Amino acid sequence: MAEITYREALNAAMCQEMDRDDSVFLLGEEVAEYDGAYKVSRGMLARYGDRRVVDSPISELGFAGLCVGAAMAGLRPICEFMTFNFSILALDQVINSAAKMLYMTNGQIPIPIVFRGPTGAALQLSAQHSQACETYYVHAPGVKLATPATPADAKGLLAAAIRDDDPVAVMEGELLYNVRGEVPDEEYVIPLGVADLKRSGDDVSIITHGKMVHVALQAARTLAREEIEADVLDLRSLRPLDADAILRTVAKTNRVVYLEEGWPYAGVGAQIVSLIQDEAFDDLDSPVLRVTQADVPMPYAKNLEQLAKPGVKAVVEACRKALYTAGTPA
Amino acid sequence: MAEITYREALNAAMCQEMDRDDSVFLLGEEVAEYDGAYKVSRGMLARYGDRRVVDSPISELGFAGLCVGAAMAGLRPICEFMTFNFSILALDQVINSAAKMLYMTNGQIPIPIVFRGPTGAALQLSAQHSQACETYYVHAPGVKLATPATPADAKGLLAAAIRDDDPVAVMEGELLYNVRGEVPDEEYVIPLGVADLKRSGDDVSIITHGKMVHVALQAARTLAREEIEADVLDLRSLRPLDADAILRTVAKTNRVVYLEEGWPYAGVGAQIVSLIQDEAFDDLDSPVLRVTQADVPMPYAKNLEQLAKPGVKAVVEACRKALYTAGTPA
Amino acid sequence: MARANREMGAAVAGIEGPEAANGREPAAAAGLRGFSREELHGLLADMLLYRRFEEKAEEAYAIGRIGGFCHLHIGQEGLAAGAIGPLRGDDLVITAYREHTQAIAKGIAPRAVMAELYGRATGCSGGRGGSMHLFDTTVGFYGGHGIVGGQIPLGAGLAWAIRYRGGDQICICFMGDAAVNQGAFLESLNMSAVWRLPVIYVVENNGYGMGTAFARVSATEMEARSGAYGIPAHTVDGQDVLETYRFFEELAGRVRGGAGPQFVNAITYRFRGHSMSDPVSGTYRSREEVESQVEERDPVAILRERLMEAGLLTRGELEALDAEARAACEDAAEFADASPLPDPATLYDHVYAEINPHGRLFLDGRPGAPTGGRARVDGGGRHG
Amino acid sequence: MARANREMGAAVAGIEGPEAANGREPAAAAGLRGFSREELHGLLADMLLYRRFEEKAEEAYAIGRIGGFCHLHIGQEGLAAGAIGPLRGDDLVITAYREHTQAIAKGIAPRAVMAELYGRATGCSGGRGGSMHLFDTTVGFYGGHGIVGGQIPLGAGLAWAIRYRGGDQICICFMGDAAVNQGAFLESLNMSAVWRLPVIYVVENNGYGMGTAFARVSATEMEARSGAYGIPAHTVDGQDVLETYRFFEELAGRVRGGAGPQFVNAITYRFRGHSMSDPVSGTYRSREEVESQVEERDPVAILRERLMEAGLLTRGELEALDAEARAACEDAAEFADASPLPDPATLYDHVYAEINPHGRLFLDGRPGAPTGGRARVDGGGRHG
Ligand SMILES: Cc1ncc(C[n+]2csc(CCOP(=O)(O)OP(=O)(O)O)c2C)c(N)n1
Ligand SMILES: Cc1ncc(C[n+]2csc(CCOP(=O)(O)OP(=O)(O)O)c2C)c(N)n1
Ligand SMILES: [Mg+2]
Ligand SMILES: [Mg+2]
Repeated sequence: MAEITYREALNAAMCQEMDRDDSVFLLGEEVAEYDGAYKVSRGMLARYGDRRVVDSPISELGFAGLCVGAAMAGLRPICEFMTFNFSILALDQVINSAAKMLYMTNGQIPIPIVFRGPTGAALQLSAQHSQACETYYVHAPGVKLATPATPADAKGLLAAAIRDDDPVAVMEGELLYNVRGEVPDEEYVIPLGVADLKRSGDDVSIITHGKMVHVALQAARTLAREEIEADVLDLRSLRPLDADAILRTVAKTNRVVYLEEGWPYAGVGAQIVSLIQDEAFDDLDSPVLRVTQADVPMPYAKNLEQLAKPGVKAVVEACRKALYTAGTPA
Repeated sequence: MAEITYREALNAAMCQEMDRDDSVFLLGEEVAEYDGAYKVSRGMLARYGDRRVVDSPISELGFAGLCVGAAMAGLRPICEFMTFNFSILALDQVINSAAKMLYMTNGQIPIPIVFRGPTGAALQLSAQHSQACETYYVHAPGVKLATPATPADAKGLLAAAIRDDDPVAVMEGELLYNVRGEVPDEEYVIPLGVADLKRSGDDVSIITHGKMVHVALQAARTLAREEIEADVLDLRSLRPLDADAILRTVAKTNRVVYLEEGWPYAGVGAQIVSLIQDEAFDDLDSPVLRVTQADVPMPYAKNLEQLAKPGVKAVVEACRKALYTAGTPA
Repeated sequence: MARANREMGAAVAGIEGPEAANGREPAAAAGLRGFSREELHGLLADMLLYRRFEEKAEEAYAIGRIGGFCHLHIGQEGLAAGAIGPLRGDDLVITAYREHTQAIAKGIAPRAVMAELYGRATGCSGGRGGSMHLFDTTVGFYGGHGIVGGQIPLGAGLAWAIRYRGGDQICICFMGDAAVNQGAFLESLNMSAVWRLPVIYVVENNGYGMGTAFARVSATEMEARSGAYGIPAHTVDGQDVLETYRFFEELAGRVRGGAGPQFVNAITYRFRGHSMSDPVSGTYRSREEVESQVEERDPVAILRERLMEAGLLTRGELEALDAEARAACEDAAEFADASPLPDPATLYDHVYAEINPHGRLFLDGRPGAPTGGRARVDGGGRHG
Repeated sequence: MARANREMGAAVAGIEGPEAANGREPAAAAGLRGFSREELHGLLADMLLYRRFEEKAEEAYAIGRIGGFCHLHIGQEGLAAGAIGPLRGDDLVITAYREHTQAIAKGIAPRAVMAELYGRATGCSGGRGGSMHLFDTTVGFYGGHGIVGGQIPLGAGLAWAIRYRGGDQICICFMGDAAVNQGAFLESLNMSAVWRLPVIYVVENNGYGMGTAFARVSATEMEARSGAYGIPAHTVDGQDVLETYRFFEELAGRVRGGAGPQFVNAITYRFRGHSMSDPVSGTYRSREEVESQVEERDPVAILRERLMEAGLLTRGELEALDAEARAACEDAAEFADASPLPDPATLYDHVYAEINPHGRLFLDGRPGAPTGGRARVDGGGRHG
């Protein structure tokens, strides 16, 4: 077990799978000669050659579709979007080709593809480059979605995604690439659909995914100073969704905050709220609260950006509110 | 007040607005010479000429973007998608250009555009042609969304959308085009953001939008035979969202079913549940239930399609369940 | 594979060389060179089958047996026979939604196609796809796609996979004339050219995208569209099935040999409305135009007349072939009609190839929806 | 408008005709014909301003005053001066994210551009846009777009609006060489050609899209890309600002006169990394390549040397012009630095131009978010 970065862990997962299966290849903008826009594929061109590590033109719709076509023929493409922001251009191929193909063909044509890249905001990249794209990928059935938060999860979930016979989006975080952590050296796969309790507490549940796990943990540390102990549940994959783990933490604390990076309307959190109130109605002592990006496009200016992003303070306040320690709920 | 079809009402709204404002024009596939794929623009080419009623190539991303560009320069385009299914190809221009433009420009460039066309399933059109697209249009702030269910609403809401200074998606229904109803002959505009109580009852609230309003009303009639009286609230616009009307009906009946045509995960209903449990937690006697399309791509076969669609029976059952008349909740 | 796709036999005596009857080769015979009588009859039989199949579908639609959108290929059969005919069984074909006869040409049985149109469990897509989504990977037919232009990148991807594995198959990717205005066309052709993929892009140029004449949405001729990527453009008369067959036979061989991607502008005409709900003629094209095309440019009639003129087909033979075609379509319809609807219990099958043992994949909480925690590996899965 | 965009004055004596000093026209002077000394100095001053501005931005980025992505135009200034210079004030320009100097060229004050890079309320986009999203409609500068190719349909739309209103303005739509591989390129050029829109598409062909040489993602030369739509292609040396200026002056006139859309392949080179976080050279281009371009193909140096050789610029004059440029940039930076951040209370402003009196537009329920039911008509609204 070595301490490596999240970036290196993703690289390790791709190499692990490319070593065991020749039908896996990596295609995307700048993945080969440039070693990846964020250097996630560093060294892979040298290791696997330009048959399997391929620089594409800036043609998101086209190269995503080409990868889906290759998957139709039985290959297992890893299609890198430089960021998921740009994948909106490719969404037709994701939804209308990748997600619906198996069903339309009555099970004849599985699409074992991975779409991966960073999602959400980094720092001051402004409106068009700072969008969390989860909603666009979970809404349609036929796609799975994983959101690793730590280096170990990055390796294990990406490996699982590559082995999965369905389209899996793996959403990473630009701000996570340098995060370090212990990662198993040996073959490592984390099954999709298993949430991870990243911290245990009895008073309130912070449920979240992806990059926001770190914000949740920081909030939990802050709350601990006030003797409020939070469960921090990292969903790890949004489809399949570990409903049991969600219901377990709700039953334990009876108070829940859902934290996500994206916008509120029809966000992932909305679905989690719907699930909880439907299946654990009597377990709730107060409404499930949500912390999201402000319902505005991401502004560039540092101060506005900070205001727009969901931060530790907002999570702490939401937890307090869930516990009624901030007075009566509005 | 004449009885006309939903299709004619949409046509009347466009003509009403094109008569009063030369900056309004209609562009899309087959809107001119062919009178519209669904004949919504019948006669408009003859009336306004090919400067203002324009057939486009099959280039959804391009013509949506061209319309946004024209709006940047101050025109007020009505951009018709033959169906919203095809607008997934154009989503980048909707989200990254139309929705974010005003914000990125600090208010310099409003985008007074209307995107319109049918959404959701008609009959046996199979997976790629039967998708309800609301989630893709409500998630990002910067766009408004109206979903007229009746001829009168079609005229009033489309007129309001054309006059609005922001991008407004108007989602129609292929199966609604022939629906007839009373529509004011004179200038008629229904403000966005005002839900309409299409039926009044004290026992349970069916909240819904668009085509599903008719399913809800039918379900309400069925329930009435068992002396269950349902409020049927038609949201009419999903952004702005008439939260007050939602909270009113919840306070009245304490039991709610949200009905929508689309898929469940991160659907509109998820957001409505989130809103209700957050703001009317103590008003709820039972969980808000949701009736949606089955979480599968739309199958072609008649029997499977019927199973996949949300229908009267499912709504009736959900209402009974909300009232505990179907036994204890699962 | 269609019936025409058989070994090229010896050429027919009598139309072989300039030494034909009375020293002059008859005009009709000129186009027949290189085909055996058996092959010629095979091609005619194929096209008759396609024609009768579409007529049967039209009938079935009229009485409500077929639903949804249904786009007939009537008038364009020369392309199904002439472009797909010369392919190998392991070559791949992908196309749009006007694909009934193409599916048959590539080898899907008329029964399986008709049953799919009927939405039955015995259909080639199990009744889930319908008219626009016919599939059978065992014969290399990859659909059946409904988003205009959506199949173009997929076709490039199929060709990518061939190249990746070092195979010598090729892929034909069909599209309508209106599809070349989709951005996917640029992106796919460009990548195909850069990576020299073994793919032939074929425009079935019937002159119209629904009600829009190509010239109203393009400032150039079709042939101009592929040069931007350095892909050679070819034009072929799709109503002349023999020219088309020969052309594709030669071109497929070259692509198989490494010639790189090709672009074919195949001139044809749609004899019916865009789909079943559209009139045959209207504001966008006159009745006269359609009538003259039907009169002069019917690919079935052209081959039939040519064979008769050359003395290679008797009226009796023609009637026999046609009766065979009609019988096959009748049989297909009866088969479809007698076939069961898909089992309602299968509603949630094939959404995912792999049902993960943990977590919930379906979020609608409906009875019948597979719930999480249950390890259920679906039959469609090909996990190795 | 940049300073070069002034009335064309009388040509400079001494470089006017073949009767130049000692009967032979000096090589350097040949390229100067048609420009007055004042104009030449104006162009040089413009380019010096652009260069110094970008250097200042580079400095400010290094010390954390500017954040996010920041793409410098250093090496490509000839295009800002030469393509935008000849435009009228009411012509429109739209471009991608490498647009600082283009914004200045079209008439946004360096102060407003720098303040935007600093994310300040006084920036041309109020600090909301940043480096990639500069806008000022009062001078006809329509941004500043970050999705590669996203501005191409928008540019067609601006031109559409011109034509719709019967105006005689034109629109220049810039893009990088990599953007021509986006489907939006096909769709926009095709529509522009069909509708004969008054738009000039200009590729700033610096040879690379990030780390990818154009030849690695295209099987053809850039000039081949517009013929598919019947749009004339032109090539211009963007490092020669005088050639560029003359070329665009002429072409803009023709488009204004109804010549229809045009495509310009402007050859240039990026002297810095793709953005501030990328090295100048690396695996994709050698240090030697960059050095030789900087040495031989610097558009500022080329004009400067040419003017000096022709005796139209003294070292003193050059120093004065450069000092002026530096001072303007220094001033811009000081202005930006002294400017306030946007008011946090404005976070929710300009999401919508029209806050509907009914219903809720914002769903985050945060304190500060405008709630529904409150009629608040935003200043940005232009409701007539
Ligand atoms: C992206 C998209 N836009 C619009 C449609 C609706 N539509 C279906 S077929 C068609 C015309 C296509 O014409 P063409 O490509 O020439 O093929 P043809 O029907 O003539 O075979 C249109 C507009 C669609 N299916 N997909
Ligand atoms: C759709 C999209 N894909 C990818 C990116 C990331 N990206 C930003 S700039 C760039 C290279 C563009 O190169 P080019 O068009 O030649 O312009 P240049 O940077 O050379 O000015 C890439 C890939 C993006 N912004 N948008
Ligand atoms: Mg056509
Ligand atoms: Mg470039």
